[in-house]
Amino acid sequence: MASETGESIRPRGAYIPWDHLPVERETVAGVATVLPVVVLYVLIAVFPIAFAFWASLHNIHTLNPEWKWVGLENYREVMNIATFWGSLWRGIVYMVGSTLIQLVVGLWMALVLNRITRGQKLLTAVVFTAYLIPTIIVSLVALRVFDPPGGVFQMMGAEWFNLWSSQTAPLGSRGWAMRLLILIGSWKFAVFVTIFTLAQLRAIPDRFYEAAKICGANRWQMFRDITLPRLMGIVLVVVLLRSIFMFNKFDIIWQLTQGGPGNATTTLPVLAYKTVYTDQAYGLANAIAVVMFLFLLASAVVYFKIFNPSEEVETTT
Amino acid sequence: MPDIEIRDLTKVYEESGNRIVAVDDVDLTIEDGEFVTLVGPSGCGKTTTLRCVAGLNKPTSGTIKFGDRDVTDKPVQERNIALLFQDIALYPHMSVEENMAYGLKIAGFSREERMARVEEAAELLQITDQLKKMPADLSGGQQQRVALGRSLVRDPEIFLFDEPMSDLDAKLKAELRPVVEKVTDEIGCPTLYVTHDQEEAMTMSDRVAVINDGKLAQVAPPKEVYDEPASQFVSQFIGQPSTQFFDGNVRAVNGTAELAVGGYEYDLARDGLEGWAGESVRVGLRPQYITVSKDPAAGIPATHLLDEPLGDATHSFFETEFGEIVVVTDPDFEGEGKEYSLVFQDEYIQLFDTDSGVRIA
Amino acid sequence: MPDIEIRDLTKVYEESGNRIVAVDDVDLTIEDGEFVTLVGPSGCGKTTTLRCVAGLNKPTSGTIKFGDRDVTDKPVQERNIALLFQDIALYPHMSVEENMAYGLKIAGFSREERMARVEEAAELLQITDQLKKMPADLSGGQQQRVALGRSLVRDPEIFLFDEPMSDLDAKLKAELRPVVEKVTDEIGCPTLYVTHDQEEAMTMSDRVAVINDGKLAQVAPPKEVYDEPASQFVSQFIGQPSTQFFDGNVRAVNGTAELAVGGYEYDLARDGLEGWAGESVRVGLRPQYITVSKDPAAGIPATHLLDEPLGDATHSFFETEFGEIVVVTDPDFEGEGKEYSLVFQDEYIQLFDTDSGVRIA
Amino acid sequence: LGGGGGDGDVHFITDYYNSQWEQLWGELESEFEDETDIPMNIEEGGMSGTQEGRLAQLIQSGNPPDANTSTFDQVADIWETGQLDTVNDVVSSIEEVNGEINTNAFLGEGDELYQIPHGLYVSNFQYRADIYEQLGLEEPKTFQDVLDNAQAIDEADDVDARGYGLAGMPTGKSQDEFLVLLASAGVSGIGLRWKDPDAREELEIHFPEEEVTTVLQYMKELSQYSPDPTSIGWAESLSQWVQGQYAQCYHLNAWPVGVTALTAEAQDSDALRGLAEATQVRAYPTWGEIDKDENWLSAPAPDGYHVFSNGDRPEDVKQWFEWLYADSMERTVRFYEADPGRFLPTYSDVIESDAFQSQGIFEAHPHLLEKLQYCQDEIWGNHYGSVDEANISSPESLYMQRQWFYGEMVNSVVTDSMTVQEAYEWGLGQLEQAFQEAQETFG
Amino acid sequence: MSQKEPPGGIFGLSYDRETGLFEALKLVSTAIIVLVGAWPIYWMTQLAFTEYGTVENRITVFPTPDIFTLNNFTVITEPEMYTYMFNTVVVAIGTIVTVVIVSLLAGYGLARLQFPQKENFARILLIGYLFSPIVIGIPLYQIWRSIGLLGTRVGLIIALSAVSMPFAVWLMWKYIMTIPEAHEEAAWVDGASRWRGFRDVVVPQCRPAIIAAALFAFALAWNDFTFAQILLPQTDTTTFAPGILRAMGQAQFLPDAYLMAISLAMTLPPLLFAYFMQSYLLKGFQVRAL
Ligand SMILES: Nc1ncnc2c1ncn2[C@@H]1O[C@H](COP(=O)(O)OP(=O)(O)OP(=O)(O)O)[C@@H](O)[C@H]1O
Ligand SMILES: Nc1ncnc2c1ncn2[C@@H]1O[C@H](COP(=O)(O)OP(=O)(O)OP(=O)(O)O)[C@@H](O)[C@H]1O
Ligand SMILES: [Mg+2]
Ligand SMILES: [Mg+2]
Repeated sequence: MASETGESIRPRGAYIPWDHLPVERETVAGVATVLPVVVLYVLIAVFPIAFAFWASLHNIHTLNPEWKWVGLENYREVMNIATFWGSLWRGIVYMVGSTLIQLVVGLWMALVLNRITRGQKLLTAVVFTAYLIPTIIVSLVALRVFDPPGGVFQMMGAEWFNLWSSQTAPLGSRGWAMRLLILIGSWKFAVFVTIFTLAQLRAIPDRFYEAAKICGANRWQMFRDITLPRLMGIVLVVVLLRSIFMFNKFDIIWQLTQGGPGNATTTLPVLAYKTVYTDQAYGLANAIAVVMFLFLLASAVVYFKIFNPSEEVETTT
Repeated sequence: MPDIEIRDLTKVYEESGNRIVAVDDVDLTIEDGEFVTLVGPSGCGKTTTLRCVAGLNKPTSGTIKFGDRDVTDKPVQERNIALLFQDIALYPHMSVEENMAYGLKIAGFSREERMARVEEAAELLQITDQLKKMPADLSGGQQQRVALGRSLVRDPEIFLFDEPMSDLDAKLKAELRPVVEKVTDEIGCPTLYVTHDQEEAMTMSDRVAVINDGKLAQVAPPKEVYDEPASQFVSQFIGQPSTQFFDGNVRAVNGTAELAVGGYEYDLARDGLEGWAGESVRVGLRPQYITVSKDPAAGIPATHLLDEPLGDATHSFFETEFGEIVVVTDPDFEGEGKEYSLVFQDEYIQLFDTDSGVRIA
Repeated sequence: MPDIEIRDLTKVYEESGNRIVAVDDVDLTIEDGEFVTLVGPSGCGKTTTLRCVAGLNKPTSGTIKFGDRDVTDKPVQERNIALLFQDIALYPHMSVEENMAYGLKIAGFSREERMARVEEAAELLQITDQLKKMPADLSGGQQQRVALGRSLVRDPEIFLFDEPMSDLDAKLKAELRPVVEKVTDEIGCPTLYVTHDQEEAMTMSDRVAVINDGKLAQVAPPKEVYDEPASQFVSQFIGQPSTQFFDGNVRAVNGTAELAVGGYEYDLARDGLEGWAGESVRVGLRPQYITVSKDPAAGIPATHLLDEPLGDATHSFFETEFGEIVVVTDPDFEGEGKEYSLVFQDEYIQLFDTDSGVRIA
Repeated sequence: LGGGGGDGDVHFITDYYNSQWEQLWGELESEFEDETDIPMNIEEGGMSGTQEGRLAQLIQSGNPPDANTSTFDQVADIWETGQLDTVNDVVSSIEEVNGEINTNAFLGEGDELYQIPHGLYVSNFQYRADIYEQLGLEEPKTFQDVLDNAQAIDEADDVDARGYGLAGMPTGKSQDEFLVLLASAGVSGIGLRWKDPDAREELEIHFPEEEVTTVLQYMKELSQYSPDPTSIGWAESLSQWVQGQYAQCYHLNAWPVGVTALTAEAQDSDALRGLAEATQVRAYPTWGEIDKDENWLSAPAPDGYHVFSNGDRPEDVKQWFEWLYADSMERTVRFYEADPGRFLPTYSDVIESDAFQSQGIFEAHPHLLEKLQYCQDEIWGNHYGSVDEANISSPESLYMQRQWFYGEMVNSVVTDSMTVQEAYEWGLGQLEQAFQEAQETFG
Repeated sequence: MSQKEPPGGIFGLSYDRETGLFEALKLVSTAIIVLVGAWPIYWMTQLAFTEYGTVENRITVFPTPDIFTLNNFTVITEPEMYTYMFNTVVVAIGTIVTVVIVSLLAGYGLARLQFPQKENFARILLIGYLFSPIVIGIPLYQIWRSIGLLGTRVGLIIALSAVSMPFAVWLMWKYIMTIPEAHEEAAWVDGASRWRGFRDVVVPQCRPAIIAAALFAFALAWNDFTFAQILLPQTDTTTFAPGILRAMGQAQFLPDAYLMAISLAMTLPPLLFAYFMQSYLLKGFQVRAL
């Protein structure tokens, strides 16, 4: 167990050549504490990423173990796949759309949950549950309620709001699939925003609001001048995380629409998956994955440059 | 500017079935320009009173008027007050300047006017070179100056303070006290200053309101509170080291009242002692007015325990039949654990009812 | 039990390229059973010194011995010390009892013995009925008592305190001081007590070590530090209100030295002034030894600014050619903004070198 | 715990998996292990679409399974890259017990067999006789009849079921349905034909615009009367049939009947028994003017086991299959009992055997046996192989069948992602590209 | 200085009216949250208690006695379903424990010990999130196979732990920084070793952060589909999400009502978790991590 090395005192009598090591004892202990993390990280991130990059330089038929070196050929092909740019665009639509909704709804829920007095605990629990239940359950329920026979939302959309005909399956319709995916994803993941912002809201002392009230501030002004700035740091972080997660989201899309109808909900992860298993092009799929990664990396760097969430976080602590 | 009139103010907290009477029928008027300090031990209801005046709490009963205006039910935003908190509520995400200008911004002042007023206040408080900093970069004392400035610029009708200095150390407190006085003078509005530090109360106020357990015990100028406390509680609370207490008996001797404490008798020429002959009373005396005699028979026998030399005086602790007694002795005194006796300077003796603690004479 | 010997202790922090000399060549011996207070302004290196003694920091150079044992490189666990922190470091997740017993548990004492010792300490500290509570339910003063108790039960060889009372208010401090003294007496080991509050230093210590900017300025018993400060810094730091300073000149008149301050001359029969004829000196005088005269010509002219009545005395502020001067006046004094003059009681005058601040006479 | 590609044991992935299969496999596995000491590791691969993923994972990690089940076209490229082993010996011993293989579909080149066949899939049309009767509908003879019936059912107020269950998931059933409809319309489903029908040496693309667009258009119209086609694949179509969600569909053998019958017994539900009885099986109607002799269906798709030559224990797995099928007719029959109605046995003696015909499920549902026999005799017998040159079995054609763009075309059309014309052009492009690849690989 | 009239509340309302409006908004908002937030859970619950045939064909809002049934829940007793759920629980608990232990250690190291590059180390951790989980399937499969973790619950636990790790480590790091070092030093003074001090003093105080990290790990493990799908190919070790999907794929008959019933069973643990742990959880997340 690594923690044993975290001990700083020497057992009396026993000789441990701590003081003769070329590095400080504390350094050794410090490195030891993060060693398990490093090992896990190498296993789960470094190695697979390196593998994916290596694979992306080959032409690989999925059902053939032989790899044919093609260099950057796959990357050129990625740029030329008809569906790549469309998928990138849909991925961005999905990411931006659902992140925005999650942000607004999540923030709003946090504000409400923070203020209600009765039933707060129960309602908070129910809201949090949305984030905790397996995605597959969300998909199952969504499939049920949007299914034409017996689907309550399908019925409401058709009969109450005239959004679609009573026979249409909204999740199978070009016009609605993406919108509904965004909404369903937001239902589940807005809570992520709520959890973080609610925690921050709870940490804002009343005295700030009292001081503002004394200055004559109304509720909007208090929200704008106290609540929002206090939340800014965490909101920036949450937006970043959510954007990344949503951009990479695969399971819920696959479960609900498999990227369809047509390509209407094919985002890059879905495209990569289809490229592997439907087009049998494993090398190409890895090239798509690497491109996705680079895209996210570049976006994250830009994001940090513009907003610098870490600094924001520090100054408002 | 108006005065503050607090009438029959009562505030009861209901908490999980418990009724806590935090403020009990308090009556207090603060004249325009007057500086009144509300002082009392922790939990006695000071903050609650102040928050009712500010409008942050709703009184259970009673009224609060600013001049002619009954504000009892007005929201805090409409009261035009300034309030300084114990935990300095500067907005951590705004610079000092923005903090100070915030109230003006809400009130809709133009940028220039805001800057001008902030500049002016900053000068008064000597924080001009701190204006661009963030609150986190300031020391506690500087932060309270900024908070003061924030109140100052808004030119409030009423100034309220809730232990603004309790987190500062003695040196900073001493430094900041004159600043607070200067600022409140400048604005010239009625000021209610809450503290549990009797030194602050004594040094800054026009009048001191001593509150205990939700009830006002005495409202009077500082010297009067010190010299003529209305009750045992006030006597003990005001003054450092605090008044020492003994048990005594009043006897009628030759038509005048005489006080017997531990075998010694003091001839007190006071009014109001007539009815008390034969009764037990609580005897209070400030440690400055107790003399230590080397002659163990000269007064109440006392065993020396401990000296706390302060340089210009020493606090000496003695064990007596009345418990541990502190006496202020001269700087060179060293008791060395010997036997002494304590002699009272009888003109300073205060007498209190044993049960109610009310001052008798 | 051993004494503590600190020899040539130096501690340098390297921080992003900066070298901060926090402790500079400090030499200090604390005898067995002695109570030494390390006092100085914020950031002067008190905590650093103490942490080196405790073993929580590693000295850059110098040695620390407990009796004959050189502990300089020993980890804190092997030093058998007790340490009280400023931010009362009670374990928030353990009850008072568990907190106090924790050290014993580590040391492997049986449950019964732990309980017995804790019981005993709790009695001494009068916290027997708090034993089952959690620290969060206690007041600051009670928490420090528990912390004291935690140290007490372990019967340490060395007792260290780092501003244990700085978060408490004046009343609680006064209450706790005798308790601390009782406990350290009880254990009877050498004690190093760090504070920036000169009152604590004065009242509790056998000797006071005044430290400034990492260097020891004076180590002496409290009275000596108060009456015979070794430097301007010590004079100013010790005593409240602090020593007032003026600019003066030494003149040789008739073979004896004479001091001129603002047009007034004082005849000082002091040794050591011989060489200073014609030089400027800094003149220090405690506010108790300055008399206010209604005659504006009797001394240094002074305009009254403000009174802070304390009951048994008043602190009066005056504007003079030497800046703002505080004088301790009698309780009834009311300056009312008039003109006065300040008269020095010349036997108490202290003289310092203008540049180095070293005491001359 | 057994690792997925567990080293040491015989790793066998199969989509013959439901609760009956699971139990059966369990029993057989322990019996076999007791007898031979060969440890078995039977993994459920999931239906087409999922199983490929699993296979890819295993192959890419250099650890292929020892055997799997699928139709031959699904392993065409595995076979082409030399990863499959011949199974002639196993098949001949099985034939001794169960009779000759009764298909001439592509199972390997020349005399080499690369599949141990288990059963055949015959494609057909299924409908609910009870609803037909209720609405007075006639059994359809042409595509147009199917469409008219679908409309009538869909519009009938007192019928809950939708008119047709059209598969529109991009992979899986939609592909099969499209290919069969094309064949019924008189063209080779996969869009290839012999350059010279007599020489049968070289294939060429034949994807006639008119026929293909007409079939696509037909499917698009059918989709109007179907529950969300994008959510219908093999599994969904069965489950939804049992739940009575549609009245007509394309399917294989008497699979819907079998599943309904099984569920009816499991739940002891008379309603479901009724539904099973009411499920009728007919050859898929043709394109009106074309008679059944012009149907381009050439042979039912054989499904069975493939042995990987680079697996850990190819010989042991062959022993396993021999043990399974060549032991006795009784044991063989158990496989068909596990999933009744899904397969037509490939071995000629099985279906007529007593063991087969006396299965419990057939006693309860004679209708089911009848339908199976009907599939074999009537549909296979009369509707397959009528056009000689439709038989284009070859590596290339197999390779083309495992492309998913056909299904994707259907999907695009039913979801309005493309017009029929666009879908055709897109599909043709895909076809040309894939065919070129096929020629490069197999040519 | 001129005295201005006190400005009004939002939309020029008086402050009292503003408060009234605000209360009304709060009420409406609460209603909406209840509707939108709780609704799907309610719907799932009521469908789980309704006869499956009815569910497929009609919209019912409440399982009235004529359509009420408990039969749907028999699906839970089916051996494989039961196995899936059991495995999910095992994996969730295992992941939570691993994540908590490892992140506590690393968080402590980052917060209290000096070693080179530690801040950069923490930053690099987060880059791992930029890679889409579906891509690491095959490499992960190979790594796990070569170290013998394939198809074991332990293997999935490790993978999921690794994925939750960056976040948990950050959280723990920042949280431990808020615990005064003096607490630990007091323990050392009492004679406790660093390890003992960590165990007795730091760990108990990290409870909110532990719960927050645990929740994060739980959400991940309970949710996970991709990794379980890849790393647990065997029915007897697989977890709920891939298991149920597999069941749907293979099942020739699996009505939605059954799915709702089993979903309901899987929803209860998180609901309880959220109800009883929320205050700790929010406290843990108060640290402005990242
Ligand atoms: N929100 C509240 N709910 C219930 N009881 C309260 C509340 N606020 C204060 N109290 C109780 O009312 C009494 C008076 O409290 P208050 O804060 O006014 O005292 P205080 O004099 O300001 O004390 P301190 O010097 O500690 O600030 C106390 O007993 C306190 O416990
Ligand atoms: N860990 C550290 N790294 C760098 N500099 C430090 C560190 N600790 C203290 N210092 C610096 O060393 C000097 C002495 O600090 P120290 O804490 O000993 O002062 P102190 O006398 O205890 O002050 P206070 O009264 O504020 O507690 C200060 O300038 C401080 O900024
Ligand atoms: Mg208060
Ligand atoms: Mg310090």
